[in-house]
Amino acid sequence: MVALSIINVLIAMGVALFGFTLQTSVAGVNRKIIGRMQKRYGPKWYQEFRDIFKALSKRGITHGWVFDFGVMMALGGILATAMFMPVANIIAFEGYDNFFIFVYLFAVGMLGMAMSASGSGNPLASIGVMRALSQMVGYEVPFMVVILALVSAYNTSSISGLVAIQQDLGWNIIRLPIGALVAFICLQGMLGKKPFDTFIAPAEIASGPMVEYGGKQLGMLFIMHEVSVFVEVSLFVNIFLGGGNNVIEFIAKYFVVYTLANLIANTLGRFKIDQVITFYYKVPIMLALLQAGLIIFLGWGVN
Amino acid sequence: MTITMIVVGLMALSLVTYVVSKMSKGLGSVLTILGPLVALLFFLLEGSGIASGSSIGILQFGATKLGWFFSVTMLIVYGCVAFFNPYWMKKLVHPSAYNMLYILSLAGTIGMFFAVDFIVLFIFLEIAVFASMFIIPFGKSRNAAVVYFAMSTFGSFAFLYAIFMMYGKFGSFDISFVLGQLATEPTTAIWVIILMGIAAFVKLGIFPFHIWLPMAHGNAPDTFSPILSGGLVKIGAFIAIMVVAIAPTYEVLKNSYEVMGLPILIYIVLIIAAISMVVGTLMAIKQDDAKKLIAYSSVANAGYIIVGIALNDQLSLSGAMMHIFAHAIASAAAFLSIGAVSYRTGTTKISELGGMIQKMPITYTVYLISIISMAGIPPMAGFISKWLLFQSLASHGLMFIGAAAFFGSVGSFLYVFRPLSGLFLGQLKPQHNHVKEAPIFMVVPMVILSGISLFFGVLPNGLLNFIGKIQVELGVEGITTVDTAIMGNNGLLDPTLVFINFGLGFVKAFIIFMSLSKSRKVGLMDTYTAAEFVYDPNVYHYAKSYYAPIERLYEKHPDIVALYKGLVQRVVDLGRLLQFIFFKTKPGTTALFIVLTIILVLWGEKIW
Amino acid sequence: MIQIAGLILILIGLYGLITKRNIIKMIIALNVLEIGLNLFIVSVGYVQDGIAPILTEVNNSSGLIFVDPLPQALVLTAIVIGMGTTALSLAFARKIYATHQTFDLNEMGVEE
Amino acid sequence: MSQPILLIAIPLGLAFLSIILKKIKVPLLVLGLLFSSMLVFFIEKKSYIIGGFKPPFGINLVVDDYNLYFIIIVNVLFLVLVLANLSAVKPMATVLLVASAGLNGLLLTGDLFNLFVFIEIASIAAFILLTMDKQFLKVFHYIIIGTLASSLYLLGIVILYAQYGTLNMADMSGLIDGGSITPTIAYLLIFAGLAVEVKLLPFNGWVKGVLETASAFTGPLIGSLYAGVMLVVFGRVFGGVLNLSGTMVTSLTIIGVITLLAGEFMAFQSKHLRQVWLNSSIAQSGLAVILFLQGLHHVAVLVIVANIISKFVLYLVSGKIAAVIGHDKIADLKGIFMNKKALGIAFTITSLSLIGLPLFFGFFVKINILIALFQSSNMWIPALVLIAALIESAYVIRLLVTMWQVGEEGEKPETIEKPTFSLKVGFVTCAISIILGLMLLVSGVYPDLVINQSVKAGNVLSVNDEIQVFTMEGGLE
Repeated sequence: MVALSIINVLIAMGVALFGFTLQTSVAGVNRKIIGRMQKRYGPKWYQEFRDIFKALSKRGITHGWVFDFGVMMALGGILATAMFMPVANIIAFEGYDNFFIFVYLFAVGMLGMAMSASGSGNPLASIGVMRALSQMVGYEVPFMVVILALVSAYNTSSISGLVAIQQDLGWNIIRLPIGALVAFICLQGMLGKKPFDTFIAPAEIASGPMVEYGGKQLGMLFIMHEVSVFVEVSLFVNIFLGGGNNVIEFIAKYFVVYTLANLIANTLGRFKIDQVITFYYKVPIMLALLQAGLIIFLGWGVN
Repeated sequence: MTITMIVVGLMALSLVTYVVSKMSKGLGSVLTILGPLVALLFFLLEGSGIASGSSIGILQFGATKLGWFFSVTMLIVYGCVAFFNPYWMKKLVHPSAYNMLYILSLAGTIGMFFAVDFIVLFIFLEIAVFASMFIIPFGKSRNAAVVYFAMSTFGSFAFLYAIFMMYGKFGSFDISFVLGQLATEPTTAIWVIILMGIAAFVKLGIFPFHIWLPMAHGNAPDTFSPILSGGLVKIGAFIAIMVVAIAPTYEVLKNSYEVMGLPILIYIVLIIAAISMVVGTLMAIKQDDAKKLIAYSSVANAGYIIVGIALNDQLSLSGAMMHIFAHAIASAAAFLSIGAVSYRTGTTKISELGGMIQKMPITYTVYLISIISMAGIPPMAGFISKWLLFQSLASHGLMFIGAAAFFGSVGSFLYVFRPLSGLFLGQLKPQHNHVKEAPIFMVVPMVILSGISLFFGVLPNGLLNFIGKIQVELGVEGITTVDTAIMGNNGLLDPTLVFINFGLGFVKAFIIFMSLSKSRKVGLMDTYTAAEFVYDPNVYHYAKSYYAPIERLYEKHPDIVALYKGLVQRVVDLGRLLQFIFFKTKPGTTALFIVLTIILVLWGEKIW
Repeated sequence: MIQIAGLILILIGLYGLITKRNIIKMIIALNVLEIGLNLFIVSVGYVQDGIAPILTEVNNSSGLIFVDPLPQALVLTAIVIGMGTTALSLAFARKIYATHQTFDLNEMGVEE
Repeated sequence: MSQPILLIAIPLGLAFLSIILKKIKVPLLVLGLLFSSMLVFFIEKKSYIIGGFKPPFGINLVVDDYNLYFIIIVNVLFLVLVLANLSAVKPMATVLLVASAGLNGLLLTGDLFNLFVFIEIASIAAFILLTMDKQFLKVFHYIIIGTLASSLYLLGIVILYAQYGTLNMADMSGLIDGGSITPTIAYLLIFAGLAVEVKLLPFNGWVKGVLETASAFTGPLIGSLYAGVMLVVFGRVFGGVLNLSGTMVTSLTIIGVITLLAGEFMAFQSKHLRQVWLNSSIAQSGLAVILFLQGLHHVAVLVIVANIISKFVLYLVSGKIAAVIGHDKIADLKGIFMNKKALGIAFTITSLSLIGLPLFFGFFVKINILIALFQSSNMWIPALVLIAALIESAYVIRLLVTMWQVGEEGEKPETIEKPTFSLKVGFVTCAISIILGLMLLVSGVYPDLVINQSVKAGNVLSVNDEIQVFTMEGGLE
């Protein structure tokens, strides 16, 4: 337990809290931006905070212990994931911010949410979960292939290590544009933004997994959602945009990435779930393998 | 206690069990619990330095750390699963035979792990195989046993042929001697490696030899599926380790053509393993029978094990061994929980069940923990092994294998969730309203297995250090750990830290949850239905063809089973043809054949 | 010469066995084969200008050339055995006729 | 001090006696067989001269390590078989005595022509015994082919006689070893003659018709005892006397291999119990022939011993089942052993031994076959042997699973009703099967005696000091 001291834990918790605040604000700002884009005023930038606190304060319903337990597991897993995330030069657990931890610890949260949703007994929730999992099969593989190539080339799987290398060599997005493109497409899927919002699909399956939630459970899932978006976008920022020398730079990059994803989302329609999978297994995986091949066999862009 | 005594004792016990079971089924089944547990106790007390004991005739055993590791894994699985046996006594057609074969198959596996001589190894391997084979038809399928045995025998015979090829060259059956000599005979060595590799593939259920797993695991009695999946397929892993790590495979192959820094043969093995991961995953996703689903997941997980063993380096081999352990425990627990559901409801079909969590919460929790481990999610043991394997894959830069491994890993979320959602969660069927939680002695072993999964997911270093010692014994650099952290090639992992962080996150969530106003409890039927009035839980449950959109994408996949069926049909046709040709009722035809054969043989011979 | 005649008889017997579908004809063919065989055996033991291998008062000198007696003994045994077999097969033929009302294998119909 | 000629003379004499004393012919039969079974344990190993002429001029009987064990096994099993079917043997008592004499003669004789005579005696006895199954047409097939075969054999040995001037086996063997000419045609004719009897593939058209309807009496007799004895004779002639070499060995081995594989293929598709065993017998004969031709006599002996015992039980039980149930269609024999477990266990042990699983005698047979083949640097034959064994395992296990388990495919065991009918098989049959099964089990755990004996037997045919065998006690020696 090399890294575990009170200080580290406090820093980690701070990172998680920071992530939540950052993403919730950025999301609020984005709602404004989108509103303006659609010739609306849009809500206030802190609207998301309001929504969350409102939901938390309401008295909702529960469908049994797994319904509640899953929510706690989801939030706990995602918070734990966020605690590992390096933000600019703030790293809670130096050396332990392993990429694979993000992927798999993240899955704990996702599993918790899926479990809770299915536990509600509503088939629409189950369908939503099914779609979310199916979508995951689509975006995870290309993303991880790109990362695997990076890890292989730089010989580190630590996120902060990857950031440090980029400070010497320059941003990965510039040297490895194909990989960055793949990662961005995958990010879009991770975030559940259009055209990959099939698993939420409010008009179609009544918000899918979220259909049964209300009150504090919904509020906690909102928090979980914001933190998970923070993790996902931060991963992209750290791996492809060189993280940040200071928090401001990090926030700026973060904002750009998230807003870009949001803007793209608002100009596109929605894929059907099988289209999502076939899409990911046509273009991004090929590009990912191409990028990995270029890195591994030819060493392009990594030295 | 020595190994010889334990093995011989278990074999004797199998006979005793039969006799006792004839008098009292219950008592016999209690013996099946005591046998493995006592043996486990001896192994744990004596440690890996357990005395091998004097030889009885050719029966000679040598204590190895590898054998100890496998034996203990096997004994944990056998011991825990055996608690289910008493409950199945009245469901089985031949309970006494079941008890006897249960212990006999255990004796076979233990004996095999410690054999110093190939023939002894083969004897015990075959004992394990045929003992388990006779148990399978006690379940739902008669054909499954035949398929299992035929496949298994195919593997065994490949193995036997390899043994005798080495014998023909070196004149000995001694494992360490013969394998040590292999490097001097490269041509033989390559054949031996291929044949023994096939044997390992068959036992592990690697593509294209995987078809027996779903048949056998899916149709065996519910008490025996965990043994098959958690225990007996790991025999293949043992053989694989023997081929790659004990035999000087890399030395033999060092002059061969290389792909990505690996000998071509190893790379082909990796590709086959990758295909297994993908095929196993895809097939598991579309199963409606929970047992078949887990069986296919074993195919996918076997792929990981083979990848780890084939790469044979510090991280991959330890990852493979960790995975052997983690998967054995997790899949045994998963099968047991499904078995417990089947014990109460009589079915393992996901679409026929639902909402079992309300009636069997502990069973549900056990299943949850085991699938978390199987899917390689922290904080369970399965995560450690996957992490190690991915580290190794990444540092080798094996992107295609990596892609398959990632696919298998993500796909595992899908298939493990299917029973979770369809079987345990969702609407409870009215006909299952009377169902109770599994009996206490079924719950205990399941909880123990879950505890093991969790414990070694949080504090794996004791086990990993031991695995490191095994690696040193096998001539590979041992895995290094620092305090609670595991050193990878390109990063560190501290499972304890991960667990504590998760715990902290969970506590935070719990505090938030508790500090807020209490929710109102409503029934599962009281949900959003778009203003429809739904009153029948049966129609309000999403479990049938769960992943329909994905399944549709590959529903026209080529069926490997058809290939085997075709092969069998060819054999039958050929047999019929021969019978038709040679067994005419007319003596003249036979006389003609006699004359023709004489002429044919004479053709080209000097007559005088 | 006799050897060749014996061999030809054997071949005729074989030909009959292979081509005939009538039970009686097959038995006859078998007998032809056996006769050929017996002829062949006897011819093997024949020695040019030899005399019968019987010790009599006339022929008791060791200087005389005898034909080989052993084949003759063999043939005697073989004839006896052949007769036994023929008798047995004829008995079978009778039984078969009783069941199938014919001697022709083709007319008995294929079983199974 | 006992004369082996008594093994032939006593049954023959009693046969004549039984024609006169019709009333007591069954007691006579039992008495004769009992006498033979006792006598075999007191025979000394040496060459016995018959009729005062020294070999090679006269006929002699030979008792050596090679045939002694078979004499014991065959005589004892013959007696056991008769006892198990005492009610059925009454009309055939005389013929059975002749058959016993014929089989003993086949095993004992040291003369090639004498062998022909015994082949004919044994065959004629077999033809008559087979009439018990009322399959006249099929037995007629056997008669024609059997007679043709023995004629070919006779032709062969006459040619050899013309060449070497002797018919005594030991003498002939010495002459052939010293001679430079190989009378291929004679070898081939002898091979064809014996191949019909040992059921090699293109020669064995008679087998199916005869054995697929064989009763619990004729089945073990023809399928196990006759087959075993004929294989012993084959080994004696081709292992000990004729010295094959070159392409001849290859072509005949190919015939053996084809027989082995084709036998297993045919057994795999068989839907009837006895049909399975007859095809499996064909395959086992092919295996034994391959081993004899390759000069691996000791393992061939092991194969024959294992095959005699296991096929004896299998034909016996199958015949009884067919008699009780009225047919032997495997698909309709589901769960037949559930109410007759003792018989089932004996049957199971025997068939598991047949496919060579460890703990059973067949395993050591298989291992020693492989050792011997690899020692003679063969690569293809063991592979083919293993393929054949694989097919064999598949169908035997399919059979066993069917016969032990009830229920359709996919049916859960707890929902299946157990069959209520009982398999009415006599106590004697059960006892015999179980004792023989136990023998296979015991020799499967401690096979050393049998294996060492078979090495001695193999050395009788051709001395080979480098034989390595695998036993329980010493491992390799």
